[in-house]
Amino acid sequence: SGSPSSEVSVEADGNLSGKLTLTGSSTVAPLVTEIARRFEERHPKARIDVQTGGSGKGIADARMGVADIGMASRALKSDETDLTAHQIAADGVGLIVHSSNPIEELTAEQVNSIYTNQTQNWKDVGGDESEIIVVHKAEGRATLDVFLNHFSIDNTTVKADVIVGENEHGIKTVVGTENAIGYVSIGTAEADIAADVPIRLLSLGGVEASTATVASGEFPMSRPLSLITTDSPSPLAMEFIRFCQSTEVHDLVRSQYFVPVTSEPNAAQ
Amino acid sequence: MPRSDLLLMIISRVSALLSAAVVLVILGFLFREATPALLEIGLSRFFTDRSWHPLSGNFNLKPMIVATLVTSLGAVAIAGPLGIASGLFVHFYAPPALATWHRRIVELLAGIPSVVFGLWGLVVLAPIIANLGGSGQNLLTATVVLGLMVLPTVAVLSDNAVAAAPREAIHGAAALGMSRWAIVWEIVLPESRSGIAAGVILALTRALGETMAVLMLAGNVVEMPTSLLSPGRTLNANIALELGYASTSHRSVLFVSGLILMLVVSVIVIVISRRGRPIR
Amino acid sequence: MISSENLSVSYHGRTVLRNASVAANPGRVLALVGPSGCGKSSFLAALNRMTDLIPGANVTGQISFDGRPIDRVFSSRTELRRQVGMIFQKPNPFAMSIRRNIELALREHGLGNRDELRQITERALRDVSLWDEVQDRLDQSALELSGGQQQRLCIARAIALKPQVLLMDEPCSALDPIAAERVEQLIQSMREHYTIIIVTHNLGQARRLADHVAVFWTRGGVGEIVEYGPTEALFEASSNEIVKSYLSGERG
Amino acid sequence: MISSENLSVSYHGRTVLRNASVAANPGRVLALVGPSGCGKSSFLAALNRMTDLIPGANVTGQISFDGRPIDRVFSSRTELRRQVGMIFQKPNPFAMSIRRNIELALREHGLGNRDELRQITERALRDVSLWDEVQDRLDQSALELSGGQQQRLCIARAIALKPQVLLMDEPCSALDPIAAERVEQLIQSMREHYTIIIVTHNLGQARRLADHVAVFWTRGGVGEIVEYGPTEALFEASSNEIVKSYLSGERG
Amino acid sequence: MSITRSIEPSRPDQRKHTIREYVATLAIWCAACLVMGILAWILTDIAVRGVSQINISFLLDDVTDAGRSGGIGPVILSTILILLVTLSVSVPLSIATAIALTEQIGYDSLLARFVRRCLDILAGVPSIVFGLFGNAFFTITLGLGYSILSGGLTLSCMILPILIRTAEQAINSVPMEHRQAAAALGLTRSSTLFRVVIPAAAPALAAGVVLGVGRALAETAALIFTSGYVARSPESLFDSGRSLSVHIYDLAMNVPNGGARAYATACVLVAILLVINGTTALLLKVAGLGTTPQGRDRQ
Ligand SMILES: Nc1ncnc2c1ncn2[C@@H]1O[C@H](COP(=O)(O)OP(=O)(O)OP(=O)(O)O)[C@@H](O)[C@H]1O
Ligand SMILES: Nc1ncnc2c1ncn2[C@@H]1O[C@H](COP(=O)(O)OP(=O)(O)OP(=O)(O)O)[C@@H](O)[C@H]1O
Ligand SMILES: [Mg+2]
Ligand SMILES: [Mg+2]
Ligand SMILES: O=P([O-])([O-])[O-]
Repeated sequence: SGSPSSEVSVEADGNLSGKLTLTGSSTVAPLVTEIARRFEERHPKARIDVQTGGSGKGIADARMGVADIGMASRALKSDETDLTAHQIAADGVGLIVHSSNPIEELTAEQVNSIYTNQTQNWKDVGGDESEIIVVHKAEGRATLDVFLNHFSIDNTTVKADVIVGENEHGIKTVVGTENAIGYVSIGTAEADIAADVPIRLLSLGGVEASTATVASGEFPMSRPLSLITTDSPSPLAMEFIRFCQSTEVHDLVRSQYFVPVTSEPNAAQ
Repeated sequence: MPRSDLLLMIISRVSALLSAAVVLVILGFLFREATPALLEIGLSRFFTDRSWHPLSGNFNLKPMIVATLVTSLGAVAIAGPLGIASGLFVHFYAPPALATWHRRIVELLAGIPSVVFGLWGLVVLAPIIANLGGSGQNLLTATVVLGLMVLPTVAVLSDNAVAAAPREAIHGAAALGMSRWAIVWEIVLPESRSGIAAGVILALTRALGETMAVLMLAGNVVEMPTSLLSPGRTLNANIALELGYASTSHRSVLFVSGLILMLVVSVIVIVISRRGRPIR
Repeated sequence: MISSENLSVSYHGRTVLRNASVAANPGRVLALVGPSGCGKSSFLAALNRMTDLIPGANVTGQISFDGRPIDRVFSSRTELRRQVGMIFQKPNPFAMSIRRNIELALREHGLGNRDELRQITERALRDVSLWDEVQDRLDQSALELSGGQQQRLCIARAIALKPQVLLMDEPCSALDPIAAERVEQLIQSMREHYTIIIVTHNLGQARRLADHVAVFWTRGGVGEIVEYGPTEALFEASSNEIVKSYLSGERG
Repeated sequence: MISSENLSVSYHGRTVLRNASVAANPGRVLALVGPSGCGKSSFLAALNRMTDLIPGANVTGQISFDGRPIDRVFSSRTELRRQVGMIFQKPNPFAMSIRRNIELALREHGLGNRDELRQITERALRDVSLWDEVQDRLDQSALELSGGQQQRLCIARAIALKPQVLLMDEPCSALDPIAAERVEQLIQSMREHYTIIIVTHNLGQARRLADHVAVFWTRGGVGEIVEYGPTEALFEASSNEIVKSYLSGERG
Repeated sequence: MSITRSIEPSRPDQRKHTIREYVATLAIWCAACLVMGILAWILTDIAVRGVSQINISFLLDDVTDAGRSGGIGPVILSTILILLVTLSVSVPLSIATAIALTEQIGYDSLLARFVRRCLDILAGVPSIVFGLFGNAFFTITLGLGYSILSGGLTLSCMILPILIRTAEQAINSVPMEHRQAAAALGLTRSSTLFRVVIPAAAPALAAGVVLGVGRALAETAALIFTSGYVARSPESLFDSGRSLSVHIYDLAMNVPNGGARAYATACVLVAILLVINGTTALLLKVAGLGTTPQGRDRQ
């Protein structure tokens, strides 16, 4: 995803004007909103409107030209090659349980059998005697895709007790139900754990689930957070994407509990 | 006809048609979006498929239709009696000061966003109902909260309807030594029947149309519910959950569920308003 | 005997009737006369506590029944109103069938089985000379009757309960002369068994019907009873100038 | 002159008045009398097309004004009703201030500036002897007036418009004798300038006021005019048995 | 004509009626207390969790850190603008439609029945479908984009059935005598309506509008797709603006640790509602209208 034109920023810092509309992933939107604020401070005449709606909507809107840039919390699929993804951060998907649950770690087989209803009680996987409440994501969610892919589960075989939409919905459900298990964005979970919300992230394949392990690339269930454009974005869009990928916004990425990506060529400028 | 009357007639009729047109435009829009799925999949498969897994080509909407009906009718079963009682309370039972307060409170209830109801249900009510088993996110929780949400609709319209009952008749009944409840039951309720019925229908349709709170509370599992404690997904919740992410064909299927919802609403509205047509 | 002592009525703090004291006896008819707005209807409404239903209305003073405070005699408002019936100025039939208009209160007070109800209904309708006009449409809505018919129905409805006291607020003002005369006759025939208080603007009627008359008048914006006494004494030889001039005008 | 020829009124297909033909002349008062329910109010309502507002009402026959069909004389229903004023049996003031009750229609018909409106209002209220009672509460709600006061307000409201014809449906039945007499006097004083048709149950009033009388009667459930003629001729020497017996009963 | 007096001293039915009276009274009081109790519960819940966050700068400041810090100034402004657009379109339209349904077309005419049916169905359109429709129609087809105008117009469609229903009822409850009196004075239909009927119906009309405002303020799903998500102060009606309820939803469901701010925003929303309801009540009182209770028999 090379985007060579750096003229805009060199010659016109402060003179950049126009309006950009971004739509898409609810995971990415809060981060991009913050970046957009900073961008607008630098370029007072530029307006960046960030809407939400979900990754699928972001991709569709970008393709149809309804939005200048889409946002997605997953990699592009094979039938989406007409678009270009510009990764701006990374995130992981982690399993969570209530903090009163003694379980520390589950194997891939255990997760598989819990979600396909073969295991129905915590004591069968080494926990207390209580029924397992399975919290699952709605079909079509980026998070769900990542989860199903990682554990090679066929969604039609999953037997869930609660199906949630947003990450916080999943977390609030686990908080309210001591014997529940769910999976959410690690960024979201860490932010909540930092605020003393009674949940715990489970390790996966021996690797602790945290932004640190996602950053180091150790954590197996991770995903890119990207901005999506068609092949010919406007100069303003290009400049904004460049800004999102630059080190200038790493503090913002971290403050939203995501992992900055530093390897992008543009970031070096 | 004087010019002002003519103008009034034209403006009001055009407005009426405009108001009616809104629903037609919405229906047309839904049809347009749903057509690809209807042509490709056909209507019957929405009822005969094994399950709801749109990405795997299974499109059974039946459990969602049932969940939608159960939560909405349940909500009206809760809100109806409470709302009518609240209208009667204001006019016939409450001391004047309390009546004013009660009214204010009910009006306030009308404006609390469904997300706040959902949040309250999720954080406060669901853990309580979880004591009955499961996660507490089930049809019962959704029904109760939905009932509270549509309660003001019934209450406010009942209040208005009761207020419109002719005072002479009420005084006449009182003068015959009829007790308070007898006056309410024999005179006031029959007189205000059409207004109350309107409130209940409005509440039912509102319950059918509510999305956010149900999404947050019903558990959203697409399975034929076996009891009120089963989780369930309503048609709206389904759209809200999946639409943001749905690709073209999946998206079209979601519009089918929107369309089905509207058909359900239309049938209910037409059946009920046939039966409960006010006599004038 | 029903009597009031120093009865005052106010609406939202504005006094419209002050210190009204009268008594009405069984077998006797008391007529309340006086110009419009002097508080006759308000007085009547206070007697069977209909004022409780009017927002802002406040009643002070004493009402007695057979010498005992009315609240002690009757266990409840409903019992009071059953025993002290009322007929209003504007006809107010219920929006239901003619038959149910009459049966409703009867059932409510647990009077009679099906057959008895029929009989009582017919009796009451005959008493107000309405039977012939409505007997073949008893199940039609009472609202379709003409004003006069409606009022007679309301009277029938009240007397079907056989109250002890009957309060009538211009019961004939909506009736044609023939029907009005029938009601007058009815009142005459009922007087033995009831205590009747009637508000009327028809002084002739007051004179024909009443044993006692109370004349209301407005002074300084507040209504009061300026004279109260036996009918003939008042009509023939009132010492009060106002009363004299009012009653002498045998007009209307 | 306003006249009807073969006027019939039915409600939901049930005829309640058949073939009524009468005429009323300027400077003259026509009284309509007859027992309750015989279609007097319906007849009156047909004259200024108020029947248009009653669901299910249907009117056939001809109404003429000065010999021409009424629809041709008046450009519109509103003009017709402005010129043919009406007062109802039940007082029906609007739920607004006393002043606005009167000014509303005046403004509507573009009569008068602010000062003139005040004068017309005062004049009208004085004409119905209401001025003294309400002059210091003109801005209070008309609904707080007593029944009689309300009715007088309604009359004031109608005459403030100075119509050509005045239809009155028992205008005095809710008034006390003094007010009723004032209104009678008012009608007397207005008769020179207006055509007045009055429904009344008070035969004395009919005799005192009216130049002509039309007697309504119900036959076979349908109302009709059984006799119509000069007042004295009818009262003194009617050839019709029904009319004779009805008018002779100078009761009520 | 003979009248036989019969006062049975104590009838069994009478006792049955007394019991029925107690039961009915008890039931009504219980229901009313339940309604008030639950609302008090919800309100205290919101207040306890949110009120401590509220101060002047919270009300005025810009949104920062996805809502976790800063204030909700722009959100309040957007909400008010959306509401203004909504009401200025829907109130006239609904009153005109209600007039057509009650006074113009005739209650049972084909057209009236058709319009009424359409509105009943409209009342049942899920808010999410309104969102989709508003997005497709106002935002894209009419080219209004994500804007306050799109959101306001979408909400107008949504609250139309409530407004029309209540307006219809309000107009119908004005006694026939008023219309007759006005007609007999030669008032045209339009002045009868605007000078007599509508003023008399004003309290009930206002109650309907309050109900509609409540519904509009509470709406989330329809606004996400139309007026959008942007938390910057709008500069015109064509700018996108985030409403209070969308802000609450976002904080509660999307922003980790946004709960307290969500509750604080909910407090503000409830307070705004209180102000609107209070102002309406006050206005009606000043206008000398306002519905008084029907007549409670003091026992
Ligand atoms: N509900 C009410 N609220 C306020 N004032 C009232 C109310 N009812 C009556 N009044 C006032 O009380 C006074 C007495 O009214 P009331 O109806 O008792 O008179 P009345 O003697 O019956 O008159 P009428 O002969 O016209 O029926 C009047 O001035 C009237 O305006
Ligand atoms: N709106 C209506 N719908 C149906 N029937 C009606 C309606 N109004 C009146 N009637 C019937 O028409 C007949 C005539 O009524 P109308 O009111 O004209 O009589 P009236 O002579 O004025 O009686 P009153 O002296 O009692 O006022 C009555 O039998 C009445 O029941
Ligand atoms: Mg009176
Ligand atoms: Mg009549
Ligand atoms: O909203 P998502 O980031 O889960 O696609």
